[in-house]
Amino acid sequence: MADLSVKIGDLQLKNPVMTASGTFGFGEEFADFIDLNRLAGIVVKGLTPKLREGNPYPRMAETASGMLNTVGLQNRGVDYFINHIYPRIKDLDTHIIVNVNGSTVEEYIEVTKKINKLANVPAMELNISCPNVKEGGMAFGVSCPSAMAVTKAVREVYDRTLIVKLSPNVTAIDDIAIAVEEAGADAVSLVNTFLGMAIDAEKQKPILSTITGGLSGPAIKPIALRMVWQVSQAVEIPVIGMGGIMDATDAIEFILAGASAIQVGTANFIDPQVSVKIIEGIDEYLEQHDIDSIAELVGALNID
Amino acid sequence: MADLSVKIGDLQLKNPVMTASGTFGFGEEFADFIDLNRLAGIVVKGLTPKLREGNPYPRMAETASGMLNTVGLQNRGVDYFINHIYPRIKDLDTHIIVNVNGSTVEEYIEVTKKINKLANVPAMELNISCPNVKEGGMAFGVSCPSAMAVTKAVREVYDRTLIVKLSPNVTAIDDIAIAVEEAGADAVSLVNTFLGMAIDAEKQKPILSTITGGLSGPAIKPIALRMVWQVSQAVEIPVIGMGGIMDATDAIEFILAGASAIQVGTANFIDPQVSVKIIEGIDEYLEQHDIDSIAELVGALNID
Amino acid sequence: MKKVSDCTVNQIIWLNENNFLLELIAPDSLPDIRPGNFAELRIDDSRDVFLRRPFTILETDKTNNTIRFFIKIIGAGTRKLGTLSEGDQVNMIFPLGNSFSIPVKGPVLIVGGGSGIAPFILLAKELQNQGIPITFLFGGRTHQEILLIDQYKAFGEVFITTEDGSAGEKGVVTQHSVFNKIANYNMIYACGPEPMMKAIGNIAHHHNKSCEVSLENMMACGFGACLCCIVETKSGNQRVCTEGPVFNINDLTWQI
Amino acid sequence: MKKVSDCTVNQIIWLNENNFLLELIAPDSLPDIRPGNFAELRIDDSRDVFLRRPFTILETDKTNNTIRFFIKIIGAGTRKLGTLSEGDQVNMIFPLGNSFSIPVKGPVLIVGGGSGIAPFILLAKELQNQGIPITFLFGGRTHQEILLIDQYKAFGEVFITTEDGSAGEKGVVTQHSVFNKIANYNMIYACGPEPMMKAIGNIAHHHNKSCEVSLENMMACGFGACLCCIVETKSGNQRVCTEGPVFNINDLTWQI
Ligand SMILES: Cc1cc2nc3c(=O)[nH]c(=O)nc-3n(C[C@H](O)[C@H](O)[C@H](O)COP(=O)(O)OP(=O)(O)OC[C@H]3O[C@@H](n4cnc5c(N)ncnc54)[C@H](O)[C@@H]3O)c2cc1C
Ligand SMILES: Cc1cc2nc3c(=O)[nH]c(=O)nc-3n(C[C@H](O)[C@H](O)[C@H](O)COP(=O)(O)OP(=O)(O)OC[C@H]3O[C@@H](n4cnc5c(N)ncnc54)[C@H](O)[C@@H]3O)c2cc1C
Ligand SMILES: Cc1cc2nc3c(=O)[nH]c(=O)nc-3n(C[C@H](O)[C@H](O)[C@H](O)COP(=O)(O)O)c2cc1C
Ligand SMILES: Cc1cc2nc3c(=O)[nH]c(=O)nc-3n(C[C@H](O)[C@H](O)[C@H](O)COP(=O)(O)O)c2cc1C
Ligand code: FES
Ligand code: FES
Repeated sequence: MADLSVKIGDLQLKNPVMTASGTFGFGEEFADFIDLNRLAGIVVKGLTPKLREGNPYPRMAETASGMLNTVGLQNRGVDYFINHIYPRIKDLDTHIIVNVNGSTVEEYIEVTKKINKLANVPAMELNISCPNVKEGGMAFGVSCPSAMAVTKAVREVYDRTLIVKLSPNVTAIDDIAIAVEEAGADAVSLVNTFLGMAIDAEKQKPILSTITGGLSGPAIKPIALRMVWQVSQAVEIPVIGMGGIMDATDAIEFILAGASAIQVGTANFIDPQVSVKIIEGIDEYLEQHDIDSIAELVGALNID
Repeated sequence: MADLSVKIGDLQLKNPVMTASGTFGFGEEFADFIDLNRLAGIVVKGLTPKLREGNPYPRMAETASGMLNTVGLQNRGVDYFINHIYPRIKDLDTHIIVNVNGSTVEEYIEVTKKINKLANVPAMELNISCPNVKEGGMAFGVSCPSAMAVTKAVREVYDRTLIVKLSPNVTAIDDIAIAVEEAGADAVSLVNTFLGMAIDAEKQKPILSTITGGLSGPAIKPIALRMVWQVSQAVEIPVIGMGGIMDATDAIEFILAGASAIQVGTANFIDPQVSVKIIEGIDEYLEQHDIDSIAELVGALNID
Repeated sequence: MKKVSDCTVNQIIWLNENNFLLELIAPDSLPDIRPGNFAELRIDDSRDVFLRRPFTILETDKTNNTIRFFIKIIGAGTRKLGTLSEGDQVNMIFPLGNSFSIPVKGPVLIVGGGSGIAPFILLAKELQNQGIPITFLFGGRTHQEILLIDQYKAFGEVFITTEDGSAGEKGVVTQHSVFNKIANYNMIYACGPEPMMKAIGNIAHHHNKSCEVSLENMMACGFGACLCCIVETKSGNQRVCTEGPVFNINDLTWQI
Repeated sequence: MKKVSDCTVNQIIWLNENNFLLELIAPDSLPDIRPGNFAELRIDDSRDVFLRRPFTILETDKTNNTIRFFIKIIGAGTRKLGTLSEGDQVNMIFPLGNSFSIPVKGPVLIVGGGSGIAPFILLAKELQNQGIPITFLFGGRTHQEILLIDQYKAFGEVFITTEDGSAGEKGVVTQHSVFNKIANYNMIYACGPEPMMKAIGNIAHHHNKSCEVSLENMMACGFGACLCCIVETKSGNQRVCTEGPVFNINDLTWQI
C-alpha cells in the first residue's frame, strides 16, 4: 500500500479525497453506504449565520453530462449546526471542514468565529461565490479586491487551516488565487459551479426557479482541470481540485495538474460509494505505476 | 409554413440557422450531405492575413458531452481565400460570412479591408478571442478597452454588417458586449470556446499539443445559454447564439433566451446534416405552437 | 438501512405501449420495505441520462428477492429502462423515503390519478393485514390510462373515472360520486398530478379527513444529500426524498 | 460522393475476445469504394462516446450492399459496437479519405502490424485484378494478434512475425527475412503503429522504393471540416481524413 497522505496547511489528510460542500450533506446521509472514516475529510453543507430556507422549487435541472442547481444555501444556521449536528459527527475519524458563507464580511466573520471554537473542525472553507452580497450584487469571488478583503478579515479571526473556495466565473482565476494567497489563505479549493441556465422549450420557461443556477458534473471537468493547472502555477499554497470528478482516473488528472487533494461533488449523487472507490482506485494506480507516495504525483504532469 | 426570416443589422437571413466558424470548413465539405442553399449563412473558417499552419498534432480531445480543440487558426491566409475559395462559393444562395482574425489591430484591419471589397460577403464576424495578440498575451476579447479598441478600428474600415464574436472566458460578458456595441458592432455572436484541458492519466501528459484548448459541444450549453440571456438583456443589437446546439429544441432555447439567430458548431461533426434538420425542426415547432413568425419567439422566455 | 445493490432484470411486462412493469432481483435478502418507499435506479450507458431516476416500489417478493416497478415512459431514461432484457444489470439504491401511516381503523379511500397508482399495492397489502376496508378510485384521460385494476380489485372496491367516459364515470376523479359518501371514510390517500392531489386535499380538508399525498419532484440524489427536492411545509422547506415523499396535507402550505 | 446512411447490422463475427468483424447493410446501392477508404460510425446512446469513430472499410459486397469492418476493442466506442446485434441501426458516413495508388507493375510488399490489417483486402483485390503479385507480411506480439490470414492467403504469399515466436519468425516485422529480397519489390504498403511504419518507410527510402502508409489519427469529423487530424507534410499540414489517410512517405516529413 502506497503512502496516500497529503498536507494542506496544518491539516494532515490520510488520503487526498474529500467530499464537496453541498453534495454530501453532513456526512450522515452516506453512513448507510460507506464507512465515513475512510475519507480524508467531509466538507459539510454551506453554513450561514441564520437559518436560510434557500430558493424556491424547482432547484435542479439535468444537462448534458451535468446538472444545474439553485439550492441557495439552504441551512439551519451555524448555531443549529453547532448544537445539533456537530455533536453527532465530531467523533468521526475524518476531518470535518465547515463551508462558511455570508452576504457581508460581517456575516462571514460571525460564522467563522463560532466555527473557530469547535475542537474537531480543523479547517474551514471560505465560500466566496455566494451570489447575494454587499458589493452591488457582485460576488466576493469575482474581483481581486473583494476576494482579498473578505479573506483578510476572516484570516484575522481564524486560527486554523483556511481554505478559500474560488469561483470559476472569472476572467483570470489565477489572479484571484494570488489575491487570497496574499490575504493569508492556507489553501485554495476550486472550482465552485459555473453559472448556467436551462430552458423548457415546450413551456417557454426557465427550468430553475431562479432562472440561472450552478453547473457541476463531468461537463465542466475540462475547464476545472485547466483552472487547477493555471492556479497551481500561480500560487505557492496547496490547491484542492474539483469539478466533475467521477472516478479515480479523473482524480489522478487533477492531482497531475497540481492539486494536492481533491473533492468529489456531484458524483456522490450518482454513486454514494464513489468517494471510497476513488480512494481505492488511486491506491491501485500508485501500485501499478510503482509510485511510493501520492505526493510525487502532485503537479507531475509531463509537459516535455 | 411559418415565417423563419430574421434580420441581423442589414443582413436579411432566410432562417435563423447559420453554421459556426471552424466547424463547417468553407461549406464545400458539406456539399455532399446537404443543400447548402437551405442555410441562412455559412461562417467560414477563421482567416488571418498570412498562411498559418496552426498548432501541432494532437489537436483534439474528446470530453464528456464535448470536445477540446487546438486547431490554432490554421488557414491559407485571406488572399488565398479571395483568389481560390471565394470564387467557388460566392454564388451559393446563402450568406458567406468571413470570420476575421489577427494578432494585432493592424492585422485585423488588413483582413477586414480585403474582405470589405468582396461583393458576396455581406457580413464579417470579428473573432476577438484569438490567444496570440499584442496586449501581453491577453486576448482582445477578455477586457472591455481592448475589445472596444479593435471593434472601433475595424468598424472604421468596414461598411457592411459587423458581428463581433465574444469569448466566454470572462467575468462579465455583458460588459464586453456593451463595449463592442458602443464601438459600433451591428451584432454580437457568442459563445466561442471555453479554455479547457485534458490529461492522459496513463501517460501523465496533456492530450493536446498546446496543453489547453477550446471546449465546445453540449457540455457548455447551459453556460452559453446563460450568457446569451445575460447579453441580450444588456445590449440593443441582435445576439447570435451558439454553444452546444445539437437539435432544434436547443436552437429554440437560445432563441427564447434572446438570440435572433443561432450557429451550429460541433454538432456538424457528428451529423453533417444537422443544420438543415434544425431548420426543419424550428419550422415544425412554430407550426405546432401556432406561431406565425420566428421573430415572435426571440427573447420570449416567460419569466413570470 | 439503505443499500446500493447491483440487481438483475428478471422480466419486463408490457401493459401497453407506454407502460410496463420492471422486475428486478436483488443480490441478497430484501431490507424492510414500507408502503410509499421508492428506489433510485441507475440507467447506464445512456447519453441523455446523467442522474439516477426515482421510482416507487410497486411490489416485493421476499421469497425470491424480487422488486417490481410500474414505469411510464416519459423521456430518455424511462425509454431506456424499457429496452432492458432478462439478465441485464441495474444498480439500485433502496429503500428510500418515508411511508404512509396506517390508521387505527377504516375504511379508507385511495385515489390515484394518471400514473399515480404505484404506491398503493404495498399500502393495500398493509391495510388488508390490519383488517382495514379500502375503496379505490382511479382516474385517467381514457381507459388506456387505467392500469393494474385487476390487482387492485383483490383488495377492495375499485371505482374509475375517465375524462372521455371510455371507462367508469365520465369526468375527473374529484367529480366521482364516491365523494358524496366522503363522510364514510376515515382517511384518504392520494397520488397523481399535483392539481388532482390539491383538489383531493381540498375535499379532505373541508370534510376534516386525514389525508396523505405522495409527491413527485425533480431529484438529484434521492437520499437527502443535495437539497434539490424540497417542498414548502409549515415547518419550512423539507426534502421530498427524505421527509417525504408522503406528506400529510396539513403539514403542507397548499392553499386549500 | 459521400453519403450519410442508416445501416442495419447484419452480423458480428468474433475473431477472438478483442477483435470482431462488423457487417452492415446499407439502405441503398453502395457508392464507389476505393482501397484505403474509411467510414465514420455513429455510436448511439453511449455516455462515453461523443464523436463518431473512424474505421477502415475491410470489404464490400455490391450484390447485397454489405460493408465489413475489422474492429479491435480499445475503449468505450469499440466495446459498444461489439454489443450490437442483428437488426440494430448504425449511422455511417462513407466512403471517406483517399486511397492507395496502384503501381503499373509488381510485385508489391504489403506490411501490416498489430491491427493495421484492415486496409489490405480491398487493396489486394484491386492488385489481383491488375495482375500484380503480392507478398504479405503481418506482425504481432503473439499469434493471437495475427488475424484474417486465411483471407489474405487467397491473394498471395503470407509471412508472419511474432515477438514471442508463437507464429512465424520471431521478432518484429522489420526484422523479417523478406527484407533481404527487398530489391524484388516495386512498391511497399504499410499500416500499423507509427514506429513500425516509420521503420518500413526507412527501409523503403534507403532502397529507393515507393512506399505508401495509411495513418491513424484522432478525428473529430472525418470529412475535412474540423482540421483536427493533421499530419505534417512537405507542403504543410494536411488533413489525414481528406488528403489521407494514405500518404506516400516521400510527402511526409518523417526523419527517415
Ligand atoms: C418519489 C418518486 C417516485 C416516482 N415513482 C414513479 C413510478 O413508480 N413510476 C413512474 O413511471 N414514474 C415515477 N416517478 C417519476 C419518474 O421518476 C420520472 O418519470 C422519470 O424520472 C423520468 O425520467 P426520463 O429520463 O424518462 O424523463 P426525462 O427526460 O428526465 O423527463 C421528461 C420530462 O419530464 C419531466 N420530469 C422528469 N422527472 C420528473 C419528476 N420527478 N417530476 C416532475 N417532472 C419530471 C422533465 O422535466 C421533462 O420535462 C417518480 C418520481 C418520484 C420523485
Ligand atoms: C482512418 C482511420 C481508420 C481506422 N480504421 C480502424 C479499423 O479498421 N479497425 C479498428 O479497430 N480501428 C481503426 N481505427 C482506430 C479506431 O478509430 C479507434 O480504435 C477507435 O476510434 C477507438 O474508439 P474507442 O471509443 O473504442 O476508444 P477511445 O475510448 O476513444 O480511445 C481509447 C484510447 O485510444 C486512443 N485512441 C483512440 N482513437 C485513436 C486514434 N484514431 N489514433 C490514436 N489513438 C487513438 C485514445 O486516445 C485513448 O487513449 C482507425 C482510425 C482511423 C483514424
Ligand atoms: C446541489 C449542490 C449544492 C452545492 N452547495 C454548495 C455549498 O453549499 N457550498 C459550496 O461551496 N459549494 C457547493 N456546491 C459546489 C460543489 O461543492 C462543487 O464545488 C461543484 O459541484 C463542482 O464539483 P462537482 O462537479 O464534482 O460537483 C454545490 C454543488 C451542488 C451540485
Ligand atoms: C474544431 C473547431 C474549430 C473552431 N475554429 C474557430 C474559428 O476559426 N473561429 C471562430 O470564431 N470560432 C471557431 N470555433 C468555435 C466555434 O465556432 C463555436 O463558437 C464553438 O465551437 C461553440 O459552439 P458549438 O458548441 O456548437 O461547437 C471552432 C470550434 C471548433 C470545435
Ligand atoms: S433529491 Fe437530493 S435531497 Fe432529495
Ligand atoms: S477529422 Fe476533421 S478535418 Fe479531419
